[in-house]
Amino acid sequence: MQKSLHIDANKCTGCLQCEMACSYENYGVFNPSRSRIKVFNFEHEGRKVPYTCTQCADAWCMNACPVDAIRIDAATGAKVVNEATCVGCKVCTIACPFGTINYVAETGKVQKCDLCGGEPACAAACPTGAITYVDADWTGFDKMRVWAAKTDTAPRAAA
Amino acid sequence: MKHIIIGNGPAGVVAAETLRRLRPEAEIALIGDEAEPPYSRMAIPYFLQGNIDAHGTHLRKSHDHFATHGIHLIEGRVACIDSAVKQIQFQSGERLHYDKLLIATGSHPVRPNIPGIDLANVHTCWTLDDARAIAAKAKPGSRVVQLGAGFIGCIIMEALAARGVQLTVVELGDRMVPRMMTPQAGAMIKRWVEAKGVAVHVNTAITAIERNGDALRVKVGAGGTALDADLVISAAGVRPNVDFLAGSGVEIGLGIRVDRGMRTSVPDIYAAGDVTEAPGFHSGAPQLNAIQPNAADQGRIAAINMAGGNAELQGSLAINVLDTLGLISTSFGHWQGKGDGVELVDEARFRYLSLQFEDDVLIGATCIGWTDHVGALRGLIQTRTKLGAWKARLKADPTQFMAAYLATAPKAA
Amino acid sequence: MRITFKLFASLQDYLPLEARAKNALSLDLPEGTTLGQVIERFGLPQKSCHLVLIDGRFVPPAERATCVLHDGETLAIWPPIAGG
Amino acid sequence: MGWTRKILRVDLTNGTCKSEPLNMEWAQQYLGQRGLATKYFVSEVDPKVDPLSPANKLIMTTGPLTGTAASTGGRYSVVTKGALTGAIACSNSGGFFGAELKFAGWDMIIFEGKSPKPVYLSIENDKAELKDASHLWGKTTWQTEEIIKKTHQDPQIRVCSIGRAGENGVLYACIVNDLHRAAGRSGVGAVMGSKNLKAVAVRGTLGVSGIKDFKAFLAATAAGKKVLAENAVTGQGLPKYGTQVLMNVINEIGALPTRNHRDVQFEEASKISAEAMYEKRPTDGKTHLVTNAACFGCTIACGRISRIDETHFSVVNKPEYWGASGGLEYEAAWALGAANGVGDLEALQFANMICNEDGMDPISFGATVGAAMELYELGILKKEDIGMEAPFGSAKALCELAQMTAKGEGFGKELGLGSARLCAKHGRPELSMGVKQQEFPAYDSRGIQGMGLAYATSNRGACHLRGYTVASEVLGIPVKTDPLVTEGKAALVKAFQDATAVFDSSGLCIFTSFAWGLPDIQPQIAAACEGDWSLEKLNEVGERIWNLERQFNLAAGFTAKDDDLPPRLKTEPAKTGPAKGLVNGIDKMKPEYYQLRGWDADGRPTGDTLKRLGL
Repeated sequence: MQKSLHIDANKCTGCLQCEMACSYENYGVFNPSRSRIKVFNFEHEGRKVPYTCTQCADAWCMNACPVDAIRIDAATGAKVVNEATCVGCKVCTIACPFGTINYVAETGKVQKCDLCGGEPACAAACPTGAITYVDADWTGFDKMRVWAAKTDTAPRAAA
Repeated sequence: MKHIIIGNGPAGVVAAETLRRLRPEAEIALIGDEAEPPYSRMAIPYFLQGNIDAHGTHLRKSHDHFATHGIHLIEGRVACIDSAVKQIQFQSGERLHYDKLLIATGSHPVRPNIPGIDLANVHTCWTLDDARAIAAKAKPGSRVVQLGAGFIGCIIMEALAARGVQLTVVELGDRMVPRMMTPQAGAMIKRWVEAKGVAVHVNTAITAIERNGDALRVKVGAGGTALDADLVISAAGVRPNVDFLAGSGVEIGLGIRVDRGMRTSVPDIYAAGDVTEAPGFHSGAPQLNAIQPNAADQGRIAAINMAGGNAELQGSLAINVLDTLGLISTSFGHWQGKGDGVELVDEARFRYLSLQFEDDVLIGATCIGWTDHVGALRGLIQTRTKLGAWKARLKADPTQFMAAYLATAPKAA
Repeated sequence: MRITFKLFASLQDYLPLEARAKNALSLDLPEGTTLGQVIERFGLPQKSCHLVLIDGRFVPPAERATCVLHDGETLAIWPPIAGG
Repeated sequence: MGWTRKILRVDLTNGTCKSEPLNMEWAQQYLGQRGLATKYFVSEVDPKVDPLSPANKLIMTTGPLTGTAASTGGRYSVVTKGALTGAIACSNSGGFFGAELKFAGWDMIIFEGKSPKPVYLSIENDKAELKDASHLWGKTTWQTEEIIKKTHQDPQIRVCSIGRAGENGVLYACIVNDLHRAAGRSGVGAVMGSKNLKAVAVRGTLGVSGIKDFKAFLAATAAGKKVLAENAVTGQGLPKYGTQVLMNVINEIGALPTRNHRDVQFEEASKISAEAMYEKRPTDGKTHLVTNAACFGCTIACGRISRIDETHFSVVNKPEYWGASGGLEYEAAWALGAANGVGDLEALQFANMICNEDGMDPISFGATVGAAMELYELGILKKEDIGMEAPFGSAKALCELAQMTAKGEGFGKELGLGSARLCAKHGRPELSMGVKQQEFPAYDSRGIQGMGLAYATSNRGACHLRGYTVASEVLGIPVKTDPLVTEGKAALVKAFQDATAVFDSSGLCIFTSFAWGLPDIQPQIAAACEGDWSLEKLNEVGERIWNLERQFNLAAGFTAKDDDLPPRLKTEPAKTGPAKGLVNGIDKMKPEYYQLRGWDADGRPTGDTLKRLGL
């Protein structure tokens, strides 16, 4: 069974330990601005929402990539950017309707969540269980996937 | 079942792969007319800049990708289609039968009707060969005049600048990238590239190109100001490759007319990518939309339908991203708007954000200097998410678009 | 004898519903009832009985089992808490 | 490492921003943040300077653990000469601003001089510039943050700013960051306002890469987080109930200062307690509390986010106050509530929001209102003076006065000067409940004896955050001591004061000390920072900082006489509760404390002490 990141925003306190863990895991530095998971703050509702790539089935970013730089990790199902191949054209960043693949000026490449090869650092760092890595069946991302399908110009019939 | 795909750009390649996935037993042939493996024009600027070699531009990286997927690559140029007998004919005269045919022949650069456009050292920048020729001639200090500051012109600007040339850009329209950027945004991009040392003339035409010894002399504007140049690059836009369809019965406007299933007017002939005029996302009317993500989407939809499925395009949505000498800009959907929008301009810091609405739905957006989460703008437009109270919040502060997206779009499911 | 019994923070849950809003309950107890017996009667986990006060004065853990309550006293208990 | 080794020096008079290297020798002696910035401050500023003059400086400073994965590693401090007190001031704040400053590559910002016109400092990594703030002057902290983010087109910018209180010379004006976190006490916001500095807007994308040993650091911080998670206070009590859980405890032990310290117990305490925040309101069926929230990096998350009752008189037809916002914390709930005899939770939240929105320390504001209400009840202040009836318990007066003070209107002008100046002006200086002109926080020292000494000797004026012996005397952390006795309190106060100075200099939050001791933070500091950071050294650093602050105050003109409590606490015994009949025994504790500190009878560090600490 492939696992997915499960996000329960109700448990999020907005501490950003996930963002630090993500940036450290990927770049060896505590730097939320380079985190691939972002916590959004809905100040007037008192709500914090961690948000990252859903690893959607028919990945927009992957389909749009002109140079085959985004591939599926067979073990985790993650859509992974191969930095060596990415030319930095940013087409994926406007193709992904979730806004979860982003250009990094420092590297001239794009970045997105790659599930850390199956041990997501954000989930390990979350002190409240707002981010967990669980069997894909149960994830609250189901709702987003439904929505993803709706966004998809490709129809359900194709799936 | 024989599937033939004419054109090995992104639309053709994605279609071929999709067909293979859905129809493991089918014969699939993918025809290209350049002596290269399928490659991406989006990668040409990076090739020109020397960041990648030719292999880096290839759409698929492993040398046997197409062979292992049973996709038969054919190099050749199709001369015509005989739909009555379901055959295509190559220029060589050779004929091939198809059961289902996909036309994904893309587009070609317009050659403007200017005296001297055919002189040596006047190039388009469209193919890998073009790029190789330009790379050989664009030396540090070379004087380069670029005709056109549209999308293609802009994406090669950085590569030329990186090669150390003296660059002058001449654009007929009133601003840079007039077909994907608002006047404010186009002006901001112009100011940016000028500050980086590129000379930009807008509202001006090149009237003639003349030989001047080893160099060229470019006449600009009605007054006939002359610019000396070692190299002229013509980037005056592109047109669909449809000439070979004369007599095929396939209905053509500016491009091939297709329905939402990417079907042409002729049974068993489909079209996808730059060559098509597909129903627009907002208007529903046929529109050209020569952009990479669109091509990939259309290729997939066409293939699904060729395989007997039933896929439909939601409508062709213009989305664009540009990097002009480090200034990143994007535009989405009906960025021109319908009179109900909000615009934030920070001239000093080169940041710009425009959101356009119809009722409480986002229909278009333009950004400069924004790179984080911009895809969500597409998400909001494409899902036609009702923003409710968030519309007023966005009009007060459009920088909150990601929050608006998170608050409204997932709930729309 | 009657004492006032107060439970705070997470220990509120051990009070009957109607007493929770005020955090307090009036208890009728036989003479000689010890503090420890009250804790036991309400099923309060020992480790949650961190601050145990009789009329605002702290009763150390060692004395709780034998500490006899008197008429009119207020017994108030908190789990480990802090603020600032 | 741990430090970015870069200081930003901003000359407001001339409008220049310059980078300079951090003095690493000092960093080894003072660690960072409170200690290190104080070292810079006392080295550069004449102790006799008028706090509101251009010659005063204002330092915003991070610690070596700010912006790291250490739990609570998001703090910054503001060091200056306090506008309210004239003493050294160091106000510490959480939120996200401090970490962002670190991510932009700065250990501290030193502001000098005075700008000829309102400005704000904009920092994008190593790019720093002063920008015109005339359009922001007169705006609240909430508006300022919103306008800056919008004009810079960057929702991720972090902002600290002053509100109208800081502009209007409210002497206890604070600096607010991230809408409802504040460098709260001693009037650091008034100093900022006096310099025509409206805000600091920071965007940092460089991150923190200078950790001495990342592997050891991650292990040490993970161990620390485990301790916090498993501790009943930091793992359960604080996130669930927040600091306000103290309301009932402190009331029960008879140390809840009520009605300007006339009483030590408040009959309506339970109505303004943490438990009450969970009660469903009859009007809308909602609880006051919406959720808890964390500051940067904090795995405790004690912060309260609440929503006011839309039908409450204070916010009727004011939808701008209907959204969720920060509060109430214990100190604010006490100062705005019990100190004035007000038991209306919604009114407290409204006044608290005004304090956040316009940048006022709710402790000093609330306590000053308490003093004014006592003057009113005594007939010294009349209805005409105040502009309304203002007896103890008037929620309406509280809400009205909060707005008037923030805006500098009417009687609010007088309230904005603090209780000491107010009471002195009306001939009753003894009714100001504070030390060194700064108002007491929420513990009555007749019921918690050690706090009397902690208040009297606090270098920034009356304060609970310089030596929180409540932890031991009431809460049993780390060990329970008897709050009603003076014995042993001098040593307790000194130990808390020195350890607190270390926490405040590290970038961590003092609330970790409910679960952590110095042995828990020592490995985190040692893994992050080069140099020797043994426990012994940390203890010495804490003591050195305390004495450095003391030296500044002595040079500023403070004497042993200023280490004292108002007469009420020394002569009027507590009327009820366990402390009934008791006054504070400051005079018994103080000589012992001086001796333990190595100070002479006049409270001056002896030559030996200074030498031992390298001062």
